[in-house]
Amino acid sequence: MIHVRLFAGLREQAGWGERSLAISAESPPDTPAGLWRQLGLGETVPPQVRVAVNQAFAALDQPLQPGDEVAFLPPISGG
Amino acid sequence: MIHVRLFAGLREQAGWGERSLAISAESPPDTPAGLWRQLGLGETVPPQVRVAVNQAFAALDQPLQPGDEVAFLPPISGG
Amino acid sequence: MAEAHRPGLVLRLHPEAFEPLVALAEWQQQLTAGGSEAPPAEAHFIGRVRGRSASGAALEALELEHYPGMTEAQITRLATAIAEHHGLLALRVDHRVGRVLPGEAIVLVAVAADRRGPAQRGGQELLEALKHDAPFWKREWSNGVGRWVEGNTAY
Amino acid sequence: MAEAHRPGLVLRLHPEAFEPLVALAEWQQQLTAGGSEAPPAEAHFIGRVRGRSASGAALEALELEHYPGMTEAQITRLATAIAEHHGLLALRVDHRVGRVLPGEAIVLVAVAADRRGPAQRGGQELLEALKHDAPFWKREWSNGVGRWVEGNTAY
Repeated sequence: MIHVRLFAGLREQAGWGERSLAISAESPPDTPAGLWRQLGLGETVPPQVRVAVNQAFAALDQPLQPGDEVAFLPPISGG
Repeated sequence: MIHVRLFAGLREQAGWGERSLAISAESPPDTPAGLWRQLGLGETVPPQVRVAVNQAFAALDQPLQPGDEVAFLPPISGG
Repeated sequence: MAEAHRPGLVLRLHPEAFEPLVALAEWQQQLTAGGSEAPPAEAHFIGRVRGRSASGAALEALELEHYPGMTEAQITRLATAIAEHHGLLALRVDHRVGRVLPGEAIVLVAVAADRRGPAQRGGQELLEALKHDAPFWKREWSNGVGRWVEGNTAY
Repeated sequence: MAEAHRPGLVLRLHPEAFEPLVALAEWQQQLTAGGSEAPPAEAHFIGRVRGRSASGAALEALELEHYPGMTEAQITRLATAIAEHHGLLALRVDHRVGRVLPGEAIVLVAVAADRRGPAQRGGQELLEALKHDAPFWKREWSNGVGRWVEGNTAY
């Protein structure tokens, strides 16, 4: 399983905030960019969206492992 | 009269902190640089010493008026 | 401090209003606990909610969403890197989450160091890091309508 | 504030120990008196006496001499210029005079502004101005001997 999370505006556009996806043993390891397409969020991840894997920023093409938590983060506005 | 004040290390080197000097009506207007010599503090005011006239920084050659308060300030270390 | 070479970060996420000066008093007490000497230099920053939205409308509230777990991990990473870079003695971050009203504090950043330069620069860098690299999202509520804030207010 | 366009300076010279957080609480209360909205950005700096002299000897006390009258006039001039340059909302300066013990606060600088940049920059400039252009002189006392400090600690 891979856990996917969306936040703030992204969550509201998609209409969901958390999903878990099964990974088949024979498929090649997925990446955040691949998940974005697979979930129907769009063809490519927009440049302003950042990706976190296991609660740390990560690259769009980072190979994912079973159990990973992948989050797509719209532009940050903290502080 | 002109009032002269010395602070911190300058006061201790000179052995006094406040003096009042009479100004004669016919003498040319004095300056802080002139006072420094007249008071026996040295030939020229050292570059690290700053001058205040009436509690605001002033030039060494500022003409003085009767009643002025002139202060010689060693290097500042506030804050 | 017992751990003078491992600068400590105190991090608090507040779902309810917090009082920055109370947080600072608690932090200062911790820093001098056990008779340790108070740090020579402390820099603080407090940010509060404005009464107007970015478009100028009267603001009812600011909603602060975050990513629980990553928020804490990410602020710890950011603070540790800044503390090592500037040789800081201690850091404290308080950040609101949830619904924040105009005038209430959103963020407190406090940094202790041996000299004023590292304290001031470290505090500024930590605040910018929170604004750009910690997973918080602001939504402005005006006239019953919420609008996600894209990016930060001008420095 | 009633005088939003004439940023107010609160200046206190303390012959006895003062508590910076108490000073800040008083200042914040003044800023929001009469229902005024709290400023969006506040930057503070607290400086405390180190336990060692510049030469590394254990410090008994720091003696702070100043030029009464000029100190107040000069800090007011410095703060007014910085407030106008950065468009600040309010400023507060607390400074010790007399004999100050290790760990005690020497200086508090607090600046309120509409944005974080002016608050932080204004606070830094005001602190540097106090260090270089306000008539204070420090004497370090160690082993019963006093030595005037020439200039400031490294930024």
